[in-house]
Amino acid sequence: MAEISYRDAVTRGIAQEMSRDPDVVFLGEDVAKPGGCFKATVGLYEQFGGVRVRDTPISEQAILGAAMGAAMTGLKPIAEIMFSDFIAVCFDYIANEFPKSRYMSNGQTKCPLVVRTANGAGSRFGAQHSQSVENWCMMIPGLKVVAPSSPIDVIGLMAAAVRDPDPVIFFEHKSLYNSKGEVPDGEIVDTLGTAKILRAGKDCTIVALALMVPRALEAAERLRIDYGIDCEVVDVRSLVPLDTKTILGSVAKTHRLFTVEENPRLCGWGAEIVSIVADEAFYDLDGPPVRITTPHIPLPAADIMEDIVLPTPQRIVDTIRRSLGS
Amino acid sequence: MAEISYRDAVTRGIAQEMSRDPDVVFLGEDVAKPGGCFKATVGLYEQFGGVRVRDTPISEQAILGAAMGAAMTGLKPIAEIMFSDFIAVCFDYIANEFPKSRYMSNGQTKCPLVVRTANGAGSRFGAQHSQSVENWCMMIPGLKVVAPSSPIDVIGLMAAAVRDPDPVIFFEHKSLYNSKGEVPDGEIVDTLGTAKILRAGKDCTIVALALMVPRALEAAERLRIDYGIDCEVVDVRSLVPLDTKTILGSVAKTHRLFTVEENPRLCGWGAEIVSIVADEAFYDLDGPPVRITTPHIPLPAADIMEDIVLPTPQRIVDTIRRSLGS
Amino acid sequence: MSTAKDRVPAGSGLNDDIGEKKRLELYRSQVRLREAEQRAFDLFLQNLVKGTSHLSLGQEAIAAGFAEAMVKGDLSFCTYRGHAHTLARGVPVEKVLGELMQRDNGLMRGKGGSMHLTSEEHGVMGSYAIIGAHLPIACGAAWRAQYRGDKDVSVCFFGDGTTNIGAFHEALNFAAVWKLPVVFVCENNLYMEYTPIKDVIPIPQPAADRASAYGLERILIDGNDADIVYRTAQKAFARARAGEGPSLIECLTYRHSGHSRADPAKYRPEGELEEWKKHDPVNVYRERLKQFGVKDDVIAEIDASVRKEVDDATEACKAAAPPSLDIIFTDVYADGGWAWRN
Amino acid sequence: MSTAKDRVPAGSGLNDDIGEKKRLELYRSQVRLREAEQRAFDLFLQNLVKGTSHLSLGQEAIAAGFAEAMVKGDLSFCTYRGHAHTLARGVPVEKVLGELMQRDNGLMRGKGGSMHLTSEEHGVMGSYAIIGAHLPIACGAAWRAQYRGDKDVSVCFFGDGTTNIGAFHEALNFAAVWKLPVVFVCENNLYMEYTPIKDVIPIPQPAADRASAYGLERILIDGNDADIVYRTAQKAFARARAGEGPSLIECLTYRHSGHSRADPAKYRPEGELEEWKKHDPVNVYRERLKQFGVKDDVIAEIDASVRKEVDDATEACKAAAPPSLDIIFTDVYADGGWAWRN
Ligand SMILES: Cc1ncc(C[n+]2csc(CCOP(=O)(O)OP(=O)(O)O)c2C)c(N)n1
Ligand SMILES: Cc1ncc(C[n+]2csc(CCOP(=O)(O)OP(=O)(O)O)c2C)c(N)n1
Ligand SMILES: [Mg+2]
Ligand SMILES: [Mg+2]
Repeated sequence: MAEISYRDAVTRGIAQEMSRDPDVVFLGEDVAKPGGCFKATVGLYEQFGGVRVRDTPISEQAILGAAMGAAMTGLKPIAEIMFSDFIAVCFDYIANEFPKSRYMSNGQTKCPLVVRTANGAGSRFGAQHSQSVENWCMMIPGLKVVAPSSPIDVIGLMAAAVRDPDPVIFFEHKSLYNSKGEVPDGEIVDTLGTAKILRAGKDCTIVALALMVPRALEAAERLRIDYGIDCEVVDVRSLVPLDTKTILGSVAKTHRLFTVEENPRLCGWGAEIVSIVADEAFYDLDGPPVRITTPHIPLPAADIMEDIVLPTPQRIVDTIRRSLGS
Repeated sequence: MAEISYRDAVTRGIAQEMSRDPDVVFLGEDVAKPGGCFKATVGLYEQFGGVRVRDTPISEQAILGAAMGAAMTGLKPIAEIMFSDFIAVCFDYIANEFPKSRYMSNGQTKCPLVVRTANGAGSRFGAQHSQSVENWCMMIPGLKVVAPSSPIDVIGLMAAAVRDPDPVIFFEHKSLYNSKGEVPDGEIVDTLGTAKILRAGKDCTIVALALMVPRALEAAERLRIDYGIDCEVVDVRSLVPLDTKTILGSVAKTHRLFTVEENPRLCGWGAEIVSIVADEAFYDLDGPPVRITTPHIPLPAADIMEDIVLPTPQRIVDTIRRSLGS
Repeated sequence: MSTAKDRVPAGSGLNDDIGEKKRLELYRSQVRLREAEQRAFDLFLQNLVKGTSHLSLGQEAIAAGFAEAMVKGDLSFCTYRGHAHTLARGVPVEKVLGELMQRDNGLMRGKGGSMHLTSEEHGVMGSYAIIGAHLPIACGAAWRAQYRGDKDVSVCFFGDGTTNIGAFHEALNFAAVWKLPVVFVCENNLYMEYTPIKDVIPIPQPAADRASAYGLERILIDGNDADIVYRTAQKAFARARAGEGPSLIECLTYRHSGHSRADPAKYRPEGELEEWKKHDPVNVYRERLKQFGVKDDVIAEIDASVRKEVDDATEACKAAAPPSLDIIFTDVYADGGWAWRN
Repeated sequence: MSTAKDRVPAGSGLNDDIGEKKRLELYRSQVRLREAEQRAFDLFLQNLVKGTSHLSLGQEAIAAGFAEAMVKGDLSFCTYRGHAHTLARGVPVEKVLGELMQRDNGLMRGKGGSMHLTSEEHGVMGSYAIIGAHLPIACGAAWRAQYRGDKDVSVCFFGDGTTNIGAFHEALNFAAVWKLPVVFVCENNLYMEYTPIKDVIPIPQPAADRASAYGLERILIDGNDADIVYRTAQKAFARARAGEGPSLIECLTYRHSGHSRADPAKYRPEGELEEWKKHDPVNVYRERLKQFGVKDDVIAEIDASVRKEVDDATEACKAAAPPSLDIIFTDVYADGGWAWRN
């Protein structure tokens, strides 16, 4: 058992899988010799050599296309897209190639690859380097989508993603790289499609992801102390497959749902979960299901502005308290 | 007054605006001399000349980037992306450039352009040429998003889009190009952000878009005749701005909501509307709000398969009837 | 107006490096592609081909020449205009026509459609309908070969218009820097959908004139002469297998039909088609065989057996069932299903 | 290891085509960029610059040379490494530092941040942080000029690494075919973020060696000599204004600092920086002035007044208020607001 950072968990997760399986290769911009722009892959080049860990030109379409071709023919590539915003320059692979080739070929082709990318706000990088875009991927049939919130989940879900036979988009949160957590020694392998109840509660369900998880937990703690409201906090972890059982089960118990997401308002994963619950658990609900999101605006750069627009523990507290009428 | 096709309405809408404003220019692949791959722009080249109506290389990023640069500096470009699926190869402009430059520059820059594109299924073109991707745009803050269902709306909303000072993504439905409708003579100008109640009803609200509108109307008629269920049908027309007033007003009256969308299941516009209603009109609802969507799969090519996966009038009828317990 | 003959240096001539056996195969393959594509067109006019279809009529020498130079294990990456390349690797005509006709005997049982022909067992790693997308994918397959020390080559076919999209550039640079065993084949048929390529490039040859930007040799050949294509392919494959990196080959050709479906191709200047038909690859090759002394009845036998193959395939497809609906929800994910939730 | 001096033909020499007035402006501009960027770095170390920042230390001759050749109405399109180009068009230092320090006096009042400097009134049409995106956008602005008969030129700056992304290729082809009045300026500082450009291209010069792929002249210049830059810019602008189309200019240079923020740039071989510092554009130009007989006190006066400008700007920024929060929800749409619903 050791306390390690979310950043180091990324390295360890990749190293665990590269050690295990010689078919795992890793490519991206400045990922090899330089160890990545977030220093999340330092040492992999030294450990696994330049044939398995490769720096590329600034050619995101080539990166994802190459990963796909390698995956189709037997390798298990991990490709880095430096910032998740850059998915926009190679979106054809995400939207039209990875997720459709197996289906279109009636099951002939495979695409076992992982795209890992730094997602989310908090670094004051402005509107083109701070977005939360996991919904860009969730909306595409044929992909799997993961976004861990803790070091142990990073390792376990990375292992699950690499071993998964389908294309997985793996969102790391920039503002979590420095966060720490206890991690057991030895191999860690988790399961895609499983949410975690991080805190049991009876008054309402808060569903959160990535950076919003610690904020939801903090809000839950304050709601308990200040208002005696007992929240259940669910870390979704995996948007596709989606663990609707855990979410619906929680709502069946608490009768109220709040989603906390960093996506801008429209068509985020919060909308999907609210819609599922509103449809399938309508009669469980004692009041409106409420989304807490970043407003539907591009992200401002300045710290004091960025801090306000993301859902904060305070905003979560206020929204839930008001909605529960306490 | 004359009956014209949806296809001809596109031509007429563009021609109306090009006649009015010399700053309106039009570019795209095979749009000028050949008149477009769907023949929706036949005659514009002859009428307005090769300086205003231009064929481009197969370079979607150049097309949208050029449209943006021209828009920023005074023109009002209309750019065609031949199939909406190809938005994936130029998504950076849709997601990161058009919608963010005004905000990032604190209001200095403008981006008054229209991207028109052929959206949707029904042509047996398979998974990469049949998608409904209006949610790819709705989810991006800073865009406006329109999808007309009738010839008159095509003209009026095209005019509104061209005159609008913001970037508008204009989704034409491939399977509606041959459909016809009455259109008055003279200039037609509509308003973005307005839904239309196409059929008044008291038992439930059906919200639909584009090709799903005629299907919703047909279902409503069958529900009336066969089951005595009186549906109100709302054509959203504009996803951003979204006419939530009309939708919420309708639900306040009927107490039940059904959305009918061609998007694959996850994170479609249906989820957004259901979430808004579930949150803001929860106590108006007498039962679960239900989404009727294409299942979350890539689209199959064969006609009999494609016909099944899109929401059909029959599926709409069955879903509503079952949900209303008739 | 000039055909390939005028625009590239000659280079076929009489030379028996290829040998009669291979020559007969090259001929049979071209006739097979010609007949199958012509049949696809006829079936389209009879409303038996649904959706769209993009024929390679007139471009058969390229598909045949490359496929004949490929060995088992080599991989083809095609576009929506991929029937010919798929057939040339040995996929049965019935499988291809079945897919076009959306029958249960189709290559992908109707799920993919004419633009996405795929047959892994024949090395056809897919047909891609978004312009340019498959060039980087072919790089990836070649990267795997390089990584594993496999000796196969990835061959990626695309059109003149494709040279202007970003993915082309990224793939060429990537392949050149990593020295990947991939061969990029530009079939310059002078047109994109309906717009002439010369209207949208600032150089005469869309691919060949860009090879130097990637440190590659300029290769421009007569794509209507299967011998030239075959020899060029062999050279490029040898280079790739030797670890010397990619090649970019521009083949001049012309499509006899419209871009897709029933496009009447009115945008072509009068006489252009006729001029090119004088340099029809099937005719060129039939004459070549004769020059080499192949007897008329040998040729006639090939023509007849191919015709029979296509006829039989057509009948089989007409008799085939429509695709079974239970495959709509299969193979979205590797577990065989489509569940995005538990 | 070689600097620009060794790698491109000489071409400055003593020649008074530029004239003393312009030369003093070129010098002042370079000193101003140097001082402002150095100050930005100091403020970053003091934790007064938030977020990220990408400096042009060592690359000043390019920004100064192009900006001095531009006239009012000409448009600049920059990258995240855009401070220098923004300042060179005349934007006050206070506005730029204010944005970096996220103050209310910043160019975009903190909404954009250091990577998105924009000042339409100075012709700075934005700084773009997605590699390659602004090349097509610059084409569009040039298209407007062509369409309207306006005589302005769009100038688009980007780095060596940017030549490998798809948008580069699409923009170059598009501009060449449409003969647009746009000038593409590649600042080859030998590195992308941390990876040397030579590791990811198969040719020596990332931009110059690709010009022919777009039918353009090969232009490779010493980007650390403002006179050469200025002359090259003038030629390209004249060509653009005459309707003769785009140019692609590769300027060899070197960044003295790391890629961004506090990057120590350990990936550079020992001695490389020192070698390039011998060819520091500011020093080169100071020597040039002296060769032309400019007196030391004139130079000292320029240095001092620039220093004062930067000092004053720094103080003004330190004293400035943080951005007011009421602009968070303004200017998403042209109506000034952000309403996506009624
Ligand atoms: C990204 C993208 N843009 C546009 C299209 C539409 N499209 C299909 S085929 C085609 C022309 C392609 O021309 P070329 O590369 O010369 O190939 P050819 O059809 O002549 O074989 C176009 C524009 C597409 N499929 N994908
Ligand atoms: C599409 C995209 N990919 C990657 C990045 C990350 N990135 C920012 S700067 C940079 C290096 C750019 O190198 P170059 O073009 O040489 O410009 P320089 O920074 O040297 O001025 C990279 C990879 C990005 N911003 N956008
Ligand atoms: Mg072509
Ligand atoms: Mg650089």
